[in-house]
Amino acid sequence: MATTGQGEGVNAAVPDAATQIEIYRRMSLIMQNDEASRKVVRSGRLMMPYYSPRGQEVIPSAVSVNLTNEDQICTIYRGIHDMLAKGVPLKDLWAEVAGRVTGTCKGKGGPMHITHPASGAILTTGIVGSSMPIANGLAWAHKLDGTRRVVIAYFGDGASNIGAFHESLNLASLWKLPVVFVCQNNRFGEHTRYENATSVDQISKRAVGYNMPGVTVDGNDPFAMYAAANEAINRARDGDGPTLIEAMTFRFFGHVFGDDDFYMTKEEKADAIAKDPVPAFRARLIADGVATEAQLADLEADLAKQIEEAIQYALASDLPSADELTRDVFAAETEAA
Amino acid sequence: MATTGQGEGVNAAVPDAATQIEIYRRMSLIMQNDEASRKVVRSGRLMMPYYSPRGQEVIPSAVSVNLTNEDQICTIYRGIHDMLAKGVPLKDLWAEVAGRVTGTCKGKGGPMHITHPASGAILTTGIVGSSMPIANGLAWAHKLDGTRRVVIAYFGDGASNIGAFHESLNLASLWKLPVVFVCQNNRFGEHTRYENATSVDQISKRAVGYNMPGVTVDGNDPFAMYAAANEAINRARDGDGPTLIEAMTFRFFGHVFGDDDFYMTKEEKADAIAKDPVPAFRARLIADGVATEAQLADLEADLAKQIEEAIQYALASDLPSADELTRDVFAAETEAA
Amino acid sequence: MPKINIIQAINEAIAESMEADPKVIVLGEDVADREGGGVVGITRGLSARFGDARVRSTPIAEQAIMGAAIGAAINGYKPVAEIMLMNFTTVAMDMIVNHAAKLRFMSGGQTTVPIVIRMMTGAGIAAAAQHSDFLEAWFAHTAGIKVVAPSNAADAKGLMLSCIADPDPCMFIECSRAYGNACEVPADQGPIPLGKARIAQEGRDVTIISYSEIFMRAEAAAKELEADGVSVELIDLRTISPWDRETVIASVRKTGRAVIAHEAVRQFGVGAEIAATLQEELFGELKAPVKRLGAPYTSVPFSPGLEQLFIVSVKDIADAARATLGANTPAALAVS
Amino acid sequence: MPKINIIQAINEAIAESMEADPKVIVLGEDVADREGGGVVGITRGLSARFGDARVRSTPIAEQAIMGAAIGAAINGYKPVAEIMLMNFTTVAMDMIVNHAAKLRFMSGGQTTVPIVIRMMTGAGIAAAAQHSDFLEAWFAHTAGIKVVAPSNAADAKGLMLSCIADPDPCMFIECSRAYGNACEVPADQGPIPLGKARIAQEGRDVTIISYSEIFMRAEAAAKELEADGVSVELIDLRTISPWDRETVIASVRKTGRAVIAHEAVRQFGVGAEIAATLQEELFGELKAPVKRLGAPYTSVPFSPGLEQLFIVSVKDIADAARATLGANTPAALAVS
Ligand SMILES: Cc1ncc(C[n+]2csc(CCOP(=O)(O)OP(=O)(O)O)c2C)c(N)n1
Ligand SMILES: Cc1ncc(C[n+]2csc(CCOP(=O)(O)OP(=O)(O)O)c2C)c(N)n1
Ligand SMILES: [Mg+2]
Ligand SMILES: [Mg+2]
Repeated sequence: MATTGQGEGVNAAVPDAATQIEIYRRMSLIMQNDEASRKVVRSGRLMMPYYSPRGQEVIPSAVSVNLTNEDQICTIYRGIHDMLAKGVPLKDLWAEVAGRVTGTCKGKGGPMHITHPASGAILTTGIVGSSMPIANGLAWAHKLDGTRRVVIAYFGDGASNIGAFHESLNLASLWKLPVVFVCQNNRFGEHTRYENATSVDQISKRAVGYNMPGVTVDGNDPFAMYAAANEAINRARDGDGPTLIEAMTFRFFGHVFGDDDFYMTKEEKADAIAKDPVPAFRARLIADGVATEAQLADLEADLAKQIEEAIQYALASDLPSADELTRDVFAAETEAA
Repeated sequence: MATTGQGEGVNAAVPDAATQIEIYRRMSLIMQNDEASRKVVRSGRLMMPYYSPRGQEVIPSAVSVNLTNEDQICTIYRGIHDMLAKGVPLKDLWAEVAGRVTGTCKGKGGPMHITHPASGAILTTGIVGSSMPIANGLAWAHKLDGTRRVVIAYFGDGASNIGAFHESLNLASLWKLPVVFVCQNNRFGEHTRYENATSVDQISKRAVGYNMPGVTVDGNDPFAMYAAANEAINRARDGDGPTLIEAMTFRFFGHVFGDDDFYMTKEEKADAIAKDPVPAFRARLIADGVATEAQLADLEADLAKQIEEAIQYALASDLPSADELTRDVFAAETEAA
Repeated sequence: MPKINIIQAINEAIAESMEADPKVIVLGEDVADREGGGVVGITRGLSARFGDARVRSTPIAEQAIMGAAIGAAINGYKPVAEIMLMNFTTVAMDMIVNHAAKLRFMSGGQTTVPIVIRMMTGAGIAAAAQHSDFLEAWFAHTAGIKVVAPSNAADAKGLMLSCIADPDPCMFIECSRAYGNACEVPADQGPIPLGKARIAQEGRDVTIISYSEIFMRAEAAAKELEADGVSVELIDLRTISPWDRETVIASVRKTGRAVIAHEAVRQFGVGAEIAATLQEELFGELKAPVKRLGAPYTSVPFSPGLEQLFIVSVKDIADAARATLGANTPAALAVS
Repeated sequence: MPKINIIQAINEAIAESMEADPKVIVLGEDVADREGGGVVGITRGLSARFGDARVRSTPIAEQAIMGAAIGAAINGYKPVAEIMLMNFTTVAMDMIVNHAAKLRFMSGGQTTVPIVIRMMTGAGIAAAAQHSDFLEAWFAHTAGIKVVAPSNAADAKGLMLSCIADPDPCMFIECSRAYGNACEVPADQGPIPLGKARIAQEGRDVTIISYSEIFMRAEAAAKELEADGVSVELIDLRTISPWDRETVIASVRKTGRAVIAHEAVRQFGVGAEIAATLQEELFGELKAPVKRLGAPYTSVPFSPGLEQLFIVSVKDIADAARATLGANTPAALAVS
């Protein structure tokens, strides 16, 4: 049952024009938000570990256009793109990143623990591998509820070598859970090159061990990514169980802000950046007549404005008061020993 | 590179006559020791959780004849057969099982934690999956030492679903460690049927995910088991890395002594017992003219005597003195806070 | 009223909770009837009664079990998850500690994890070093998760009802040696509040504080001491985190003497927190140093004799209580 | 003598140990030079100097890392294994607790596990709830594993030398906030014995006991108190398990007052064990209740202001010390 292919078969779903523009809008949002984030961190206005998703814009954008607010995602520290693509409001997000009480989590979770249930963004975790077991549980609930809701578990290539990956894929397949495992393979885990950590050349091959469909797709190609996600999400919705998608991509700014990329060659980095998916898709939309330059420029300008407003909103917001330190430990505040 | 076959190809190694008899000797030892153990536990003379290996005699016997005392094994609570096949002396073993100070571990480890380095029996663990990561470490040491020593990691089918399995196979393949992963697939983990816990029909297929050879063999067939083990052990010795062997078998007496087997059908149990590998191999040895009935009867009688002596030795041995309770926590006894 | 033991009590509590709330679900290794309803039968009959969808046996994969429980809880279910033995929490600590315990806080109260983690443990059944540990101190030291350890059937039922109803994660520790402890449990036994200790017996001279099966030993020690004329106040802590500071402090304020006994290793154990609190709250009021009893700093040995020495005994408890009395012999106490 | 910081000190200790003993090996995520020699550079230069075989970067798989370390140790190596952050021990607890800590005991002394587990941790760098925990109390409560937490470079070097040489498993806790703490470390700095505290400063009125970066805060608090005329005896515990009972008890016997401060949550923390011990050993000799300081019962928050409130402050420590003095103001002490 497991297959490893390029995700663009004859029956591949193709996004319509409006969906293509929507994918691009989300990509542009992620890219511009990343630029703003790096600027703010560089300026020292905010202190946080910043894991740039720059270069990986396509993946969650093309996945999320197949989802509704009822569908859910679990992501990781490098997950701000996944959150934005899923629709977490910019203001709430920025306020959280700035540690403000107006943030999604009242400033207590921070960038590594963004949660916004209203948009289906349920979990951001800092522990490698841990998005997957919890995604299973969310999906189990949907199955018990008898709904057609699905869950996406995002994780990195490095995470595919940790025990939680294995336990999760086995259980999801066994219980036919409506979950899609999306591995964002950016070819590095921190400073370790894929092939120095992973014994198999394609992570999607591991799907064989769980009797689960597995596919490797070009995660920088919105059409391939859309098709693979669409197929997997439909399979999950229809009760036919999970899929493992390995989306090939690259992170332009290393592991964490400040990383100097010494562990990769200048050439491979330059090569990857030359394939920057955001301008490439932009050009294609225009070339294909799906959108005009002016239309996209407007869309981008609008996003820029929203981001700027969000930053201002965040910075103008209050910090949480001291009593928040011990609030939300339990439902009842009195019980802590 | 991964293959899933029946382990008896054209180039399969065949045990010579002496080796066949040695395999049978070990099988008989395990079977007779198991009978004695169940008798002792049933009589109440010893109190311990007893995990009978009856039915699984072939696997470690056919594996271990390919090993020397310099080679090492890690096994699990259901591992007395692995220990005996590797050459742990009966007296030391019985004394341990009886909690005596003359036991392999001074009575402090007990049946679930037999260790006897002189025979290469390094670890018996009670935590599902944990034999594998430690086997890797033992093997890493051999590789660093530049020797040709190999390590066998035994584990059950149920253990193939836990995280440690995944992490271990990935690392072993990546580092080309001289370790052989031998899964004793007896089709149940406690009371859970294989297919209710495991998403893939053959565990050996998981080898694909680690770019490692994987093979499913009839673990009740001494020739198939010998050939598969021989090939894998040679591969490991030659520095060509690990192998996953899935050896199909059956446990005749359920998970733990006292288990009433309600979770399996009478038929499947009867079927499995009808294929009892010990009398079958005995008959074959005689039919093939490899051994005579009298020769095997002598061998068996000798083993029976040794087992009886070991039991007497164990029961006549002293219990550990009270000071053993806090000894061996650290090398220096004074340091405990 | 017929007596029931702890196994039956927990089974009843789960069954009643499932009956009352369709969101209560059960998962773990071998928990469904097809697999026997649990190693000792705690969940027996539940899948037959409530269906296979709500009572699911799992692979041997504790991270997957806990993840499934946590995710389902976030989405509105109330999973009762079994980790067969407490030592196996070691393969699922990330899920328990970094996720279940912290998600309410990290999400600013948006996601909550109302799960119960049931575990069996305890020395004395020849299960040796990897299957016998009491690890409650680890979880008590972890903010955001409650820790409960009943000693008798009525408490087991009432506490399990509360744990399942609780909006936050609870660890429910079952001692294998206590399972058979039967008592009369009213058919309408309701929830017993978490965080409230039980004064099992009032007394004047010394307070003995304990929980789980060791509490049964404390009871026996109290009997022995009473025979000697020592009046013992006996507290079953029931909930270890958050523990009932008020009840314990009030008791020791009255008696002036305290002994704390548990099965876990004494060093850095639960007894330390209680003793440290008492010396702070009752400085100058204590008539003797607070005594802590626990296992020696070692692993659980297999050999049966050694194993018995590992576990705090009735005599250890009685002796410790006597030591707190010092020169204040029963005779002296009688006149004081 | 040039000053070096904790990063350099640990690097030197490992390098010297590798130089002296070919059995010393290093493993962990990104530890080799190709991957940068560790997140903060602790193992930088080691693979270049001692070869890729002895210094290996691993996949992100902490059970595999610990298993590799344990197995290699059983076969005669002395692995120094990095678990990048202390919270990630939660995915390797089985290996650490059920195996590394217990194998010597379970095997009756036949197999031993001389490994060092290095971990970074600590709040204050905006890493939030899953990357900042001090979990030393868990391991101190586990028989068979030593726990060390240096506060300065000289101690870091000497303790690391001892941990590597030690025949048993050691957890070596590095606080990210303390890495920069530089001091003069003699080129021939030798091993500092495990289990021995350091009296950093002698004093008469109150003993302050701490370790890791909080010790630096204790030092600052001591300065403040001295300025007020309070004479502080300052103890850096250095080894948390087994801790130096003799030194601590002797000091508090002299001063009659004690404050214990650590970063971990106060409840069921290391401070509890020390306070419980002191009240038992020094009953009637204490002039005030032993004070324990630690984090409040909560998770490490992200928001920087809250995060600072999470960590015990210099003022907290000074205030606690003053509280133990009660009516015994510095003036009163001066005449007593
Ligand atoms: C269990 C665990 N081990 C180690 C880490 C430290 N760490 C954080 S991110 C990371 C790399 C993960 O790589 P990958 O899964 O490929 O994701 P990417 O960062 O490339 O998106 C590591 C090792 C962690 N967070 N959790
Ligand atoms: C981590 C962990 N979880 C659960 C258990 C309880 N347990 C002991 S044996 C066993 C079944 C293992 O099945 P399998 O791996 O097939 O080995 P078998 O007993 O069949 O030889 C289970 C669940 C355990 N020992 N360790
Ligand atoms: Mg990556
Ligand atoms: Mg099995």
